[in-house]
Amino acid sequence: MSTIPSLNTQDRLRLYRFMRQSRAVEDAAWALSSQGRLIGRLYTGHGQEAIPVGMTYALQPEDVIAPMYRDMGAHLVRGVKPVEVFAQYLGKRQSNNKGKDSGLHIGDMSRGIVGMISVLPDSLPVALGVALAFKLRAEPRVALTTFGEGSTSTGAFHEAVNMAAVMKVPLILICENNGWALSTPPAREYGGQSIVARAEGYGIRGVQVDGNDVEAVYSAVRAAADRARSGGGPTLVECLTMRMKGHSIIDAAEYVPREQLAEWAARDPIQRYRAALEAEGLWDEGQEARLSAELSDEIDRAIQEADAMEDPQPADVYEGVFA
Amino acid sequence: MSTIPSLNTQDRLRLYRFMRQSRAVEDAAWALSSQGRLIGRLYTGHGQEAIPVGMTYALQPEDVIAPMYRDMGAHLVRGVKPVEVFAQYLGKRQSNNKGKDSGLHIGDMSRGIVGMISVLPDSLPVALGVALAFKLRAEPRVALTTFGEGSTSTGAFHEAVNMAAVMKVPLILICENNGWALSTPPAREYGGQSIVARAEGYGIRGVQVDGNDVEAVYSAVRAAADRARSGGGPTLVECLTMRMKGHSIIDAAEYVPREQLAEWAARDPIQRYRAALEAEGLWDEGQEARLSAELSDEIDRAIQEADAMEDPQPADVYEGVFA
Amino acid sequence: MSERIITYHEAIREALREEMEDDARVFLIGEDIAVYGGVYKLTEGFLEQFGPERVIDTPIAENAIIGAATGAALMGLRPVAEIQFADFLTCGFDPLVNMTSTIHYRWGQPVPLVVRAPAGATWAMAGPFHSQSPEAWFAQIPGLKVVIPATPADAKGLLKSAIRDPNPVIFLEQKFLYRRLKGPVPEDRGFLVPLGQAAITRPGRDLSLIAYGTMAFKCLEAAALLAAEGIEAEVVDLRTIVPWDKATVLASVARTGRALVVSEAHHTAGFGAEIAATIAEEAFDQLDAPVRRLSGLDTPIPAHPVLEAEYLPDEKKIAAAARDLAGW
Amino acid sequence: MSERIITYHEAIREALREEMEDDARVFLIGEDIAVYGGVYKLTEGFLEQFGPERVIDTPIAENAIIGAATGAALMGLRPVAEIQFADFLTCGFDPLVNMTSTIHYRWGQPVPLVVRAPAGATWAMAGPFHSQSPEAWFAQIPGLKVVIPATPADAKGLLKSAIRDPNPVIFLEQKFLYRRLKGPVPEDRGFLVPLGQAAITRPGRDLSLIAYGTMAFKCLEAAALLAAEGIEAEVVDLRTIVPWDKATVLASVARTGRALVVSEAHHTAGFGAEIAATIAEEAFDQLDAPVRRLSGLDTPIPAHPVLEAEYLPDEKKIAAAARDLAGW
Ligand SMILES: Cc1ncc(C[n+]2csc(CCOP(=O)(O)OP(=O)(O)O)c2C)c(N)n1
Ligand SMILES: Cc1ncc(C[n+]2csc(CCOP(=O)(O)OP(=O)(O)O)c2C)c(N)n1
Ligand SMILES: [Mg+2]
Ligand SMILES: [Mg+2]
Repeated sequence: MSTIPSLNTQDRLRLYRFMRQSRAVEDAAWALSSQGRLIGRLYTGHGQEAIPVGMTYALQPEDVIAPMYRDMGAHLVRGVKPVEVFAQYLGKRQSNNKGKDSGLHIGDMSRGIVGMISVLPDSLPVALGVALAFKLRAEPRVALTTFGEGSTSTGAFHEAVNMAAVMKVPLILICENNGWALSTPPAREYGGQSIVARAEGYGIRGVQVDGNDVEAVYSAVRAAADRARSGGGPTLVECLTMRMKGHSIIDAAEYVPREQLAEWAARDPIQRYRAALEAEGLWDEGQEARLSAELSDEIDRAIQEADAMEDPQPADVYEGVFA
Repeated sequence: MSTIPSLNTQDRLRLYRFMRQSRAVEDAAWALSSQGRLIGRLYTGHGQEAIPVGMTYALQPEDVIAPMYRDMGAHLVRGVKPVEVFAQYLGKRQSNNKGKDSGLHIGDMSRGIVGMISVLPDSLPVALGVALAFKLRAEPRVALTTFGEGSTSTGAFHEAVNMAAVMKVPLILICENNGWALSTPPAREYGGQSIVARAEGYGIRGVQVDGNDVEAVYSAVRAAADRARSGGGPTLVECLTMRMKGHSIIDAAEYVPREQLAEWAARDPIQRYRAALEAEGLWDEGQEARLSAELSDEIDRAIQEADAMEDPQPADVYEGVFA
Repeated sequence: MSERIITYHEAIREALREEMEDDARVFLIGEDIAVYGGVYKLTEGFLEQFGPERVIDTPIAENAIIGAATGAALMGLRPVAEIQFADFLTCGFDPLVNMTSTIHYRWGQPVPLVVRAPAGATWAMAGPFHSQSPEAWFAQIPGLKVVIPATPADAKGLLKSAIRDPNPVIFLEQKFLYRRLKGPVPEDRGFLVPLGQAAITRPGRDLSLIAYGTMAFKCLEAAALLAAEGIEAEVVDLRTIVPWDKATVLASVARTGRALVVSEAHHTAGFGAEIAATIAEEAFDQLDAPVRRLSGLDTPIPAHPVLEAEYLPDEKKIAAAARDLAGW
Repeated sequence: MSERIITYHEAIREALREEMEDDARVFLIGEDIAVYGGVYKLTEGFLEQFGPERVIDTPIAENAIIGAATGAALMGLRPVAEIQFADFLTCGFDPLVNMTSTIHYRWGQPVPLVVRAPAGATWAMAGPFHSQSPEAWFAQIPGLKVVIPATPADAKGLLKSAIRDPNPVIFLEQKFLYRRLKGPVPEDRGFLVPLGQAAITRPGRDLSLIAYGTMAFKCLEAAALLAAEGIEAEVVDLRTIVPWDKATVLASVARTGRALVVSEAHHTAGFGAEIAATIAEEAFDQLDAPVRRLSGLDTPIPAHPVLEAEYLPDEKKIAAAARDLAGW
């Protein structure tokens, strides 16, 4: 086992800020979507913020991520600005998808982000290929991809994980097990005890972590990355968490028991981390108030700026089918 | 654990005969194919005969099998006559596939056989559906399907096994791990220790057996069937064996180490069973000679009869696209 | 026959419900169709009425859904599989193409199953992965029937026929029409629409508009615009893509001498090409003008409404193309 | 330019070998391609020459092969993936349709990869699962180029262009031609055939035979038969299906006034329909006879040679249809 260098205060405050920023951006997007102002459906990562933030923070800039639709924090850590997120959500001409695709399907190789598509979990085999490229070129880089527990039922999941295991590529597989796949609970998605229980069958390392503990996620991914970088092959990291909103903004999620929500609300990754930081004297009410003001200001300006951007023109539709 | 009733002498002699018959039919087919007389490529189960014979013998007539291309013995146990096999191989008009498809792609619901296709392992999800039908109608029947270890790398394998586990359908999954998937050895197909190592991850029962021991296969499948019939869900049975010929008749299999072949030749399932029966005084040279004569006679007549059958007519091509 | 005015969506619900009530072999299988009632709430209440043995939620596994439906069909059941969006049929493409469609041809066993999937664009900015119209792929595969209804009555009558058909049928529901289109549907439980028969949904002498699904509906709107200008367009709604009703199409073109084939799928190698090529070949002598096609673009289907509008044919574009053709 | 006479198979080997020698980014990935050299022995010796890092045997996992090639292409490599038979492209269909083909349109990143697959029938009774010609599916998908060479020179020159192209290219090798067809191929390592240009492989004034792949070859044989009867058929070999060279086709039809489109894929919704519909629409005034199509049947491709012969177009059937058309 490699030893994970402990996080310094600055790192920890940044982890906290990224989670808060992620929540704030998604809250604002939720409000916009409720007003019917977004292009396409909104899917958010409410309650799961520790995973994308912790995992991305654990990587090096030259590593590549292939995140899923709930991973706002992954984009923010990678330097995607809120204004870019809103431009994307509003389908603006200068946005990442230029209005051609919607939602968090942001792809940008200059920031090492592979853009996802709706079909699940199609980023996984692509991330395998990214990791394969690193291996073929003997670069000390890793690829990381995320997927829900429901998406592990697919053939794409299996083919990619199995091939990654055989090829021993530097790939980190993050399962965000958030208790639901749309309306389907884990017991209707898989028969085993957990997703991580599959790791042994694939001959790869598997770890299960508290997905609402940002430092636990960070440490697990950091260890997986060190291992992958030194030729140890893929690691499957199962992060236990809970989807705190509906599947998308139009899903009232009546099928989710109230108690389950209440139980997990008490474990909110942001509140929990704030409490920990406060207990250690690293954070206080005043800082919290300043952060709130700062984020709300940042987001207001981002929305304004995005809103002012140009919409796509009809002729744009013809551009870019081929390189 | 259920107790498997022990096989009586008649059963044991029948198991032996079916294996011998399977080998004899495939030897004859090999000779015909070498003369260029068969329609399509020939793939055989040389060295693997204990698996299809043992597993099919362990089932009830109302159970349904979805076998693969090496499972000659499964067809014979189910009552498919050598003449039907040769008619199929010769692409005759009265054959099961009427010349439209070739090889051991025999399908016949009256005998509970689902016909396979070349794409691997596409019988597996279909067998899942057969088992689902049994469950939905609360019938005490089981479905069984076979596949090579290489075929477990596919998405189709995973989706079907996972869904079978979730639905707890009466399905027996037989992996014929014969050391090679065309030119690819197990270590290039999967990273785990074995195929059966995956069972736990799926939450189903898994057993590994000596696939060259017909009674071991019989017992494992009998137990799996009892369990499935009483609502216990799927079992994955990994049968360890060896492909003793090339992948198909045109593959000289130069990539297979001679020692591996020599090692497994010593464990030939037919010779081994014959020795066991002889040791117990249930079989002798004279019986063996009579069986040889009988089989060679049966097969000669079968080939003659099949050969005399009509070839397809051009107009036949238009028939049967739709029911 | 007495009728009610119901939505396309309700018509499909009715077809499913009646077939399940009348035939114990019929069952539903798909993702989120039971507890949730389906992403379009099409099977809401079915779990309560028919129980978990006949309304089956599956893991996310389109290949296994198609395969399992095929196996159940071989055992004499009548599965109706739902694929959440037609775009995800790609994930169950292999068993459909290679296994399900070829069984009867190869060994003579009927495979009575229906695969339902919401298809087509113009659904609230659905974007590239929730908007596709994949009928041409399936039309290329012998052994699959393909049905695309354009009215509530057809949706009901064709779905019932599809469920009773002994062959695999791909049933592409038009999500644009689900709640937007209402129409008369006969009360009679025995009401069926046979597969393979086109309908002339508006007669006209000047040119033939040939379409299916949402575009058949848009053609009617276009025909109304054209009528105001004195151009009488005949609208032919194919209803079934495989087998398709050449005779009705050719008879219409023989009468009008002009054909515009409209489809929202991508232009190149779309099913519209099959229709146009057939007309051009078999009605050569009757044509007063070239057979025109109006289709979706050869681009992914964009999310932004400005781009989507440019992508899709609509009543105005249809009317414009028809006007052009009428004046040829 | 000096030339040698080599087989179609050897031409493909050369293209792969030269591109790998000249560009370190090019690597091969697929099932049984390294140790075994591929089921058609096309990459025999490559493992020895280029090592296991550039000639990669994979598990049986077509979806992951396509996905992995896509990911590697995003990182600047130039993967050439082999799918053992085009029939198994169904298993990697989803990533091709939804992921690989849409990346550049959606977020502007080029995806330079080639998917090679042996396609087509007439391969020693290969039957329904080793004979298909799936080009029409891919032509329906915006963002994929589709190439189907009919001569050794084209096989080499087009494959080299495909590998250098910044887009995903489906390269459907014609297994019928692998070892049956020999032809001149330039020595020059820099020899390329651009994607998207058709070739007139035989000039003629009486009618145009339009085809690609094996059928382009069969059309030449048919043209020879026809010439003996005094009918001069022009043969147009598309070479690339997407993008396809309308201009050359339309110019040929403008000269001859008659077009027969030949394809071995299933008739309904095959790519032949696209060609025929386009000619009918855009060359309406120049046509002296209806555009005819001769295709494979709308049945699975049968194994027995008697049935397969009935399924497939061949030089005699082409000549018969052409004779008919010339006399129209
Ligand atoms: C192949 C495929 N099938 C179905 C869907 C529809 N779908 C979208 S999200 C979803 C649930 C995903 O659940 P999970 O993987 O657990 O991720 P979560 O939404 O819980 O984060 C489904 C079924 C899809 N996108 N892709
Ligand atoms: C989806 C798919 N990919 C590739 C092939 C080509 N192929 C035929 S048999 C085979 C090897 C199968 O190996 P295994 O599953 O171990 O079975 P075995 O032949 O050893 O009995 C391959 C790759 C195929 N039939 N289907
Ligand atoms: Mg989930
Ligand atoms: Mg094997």
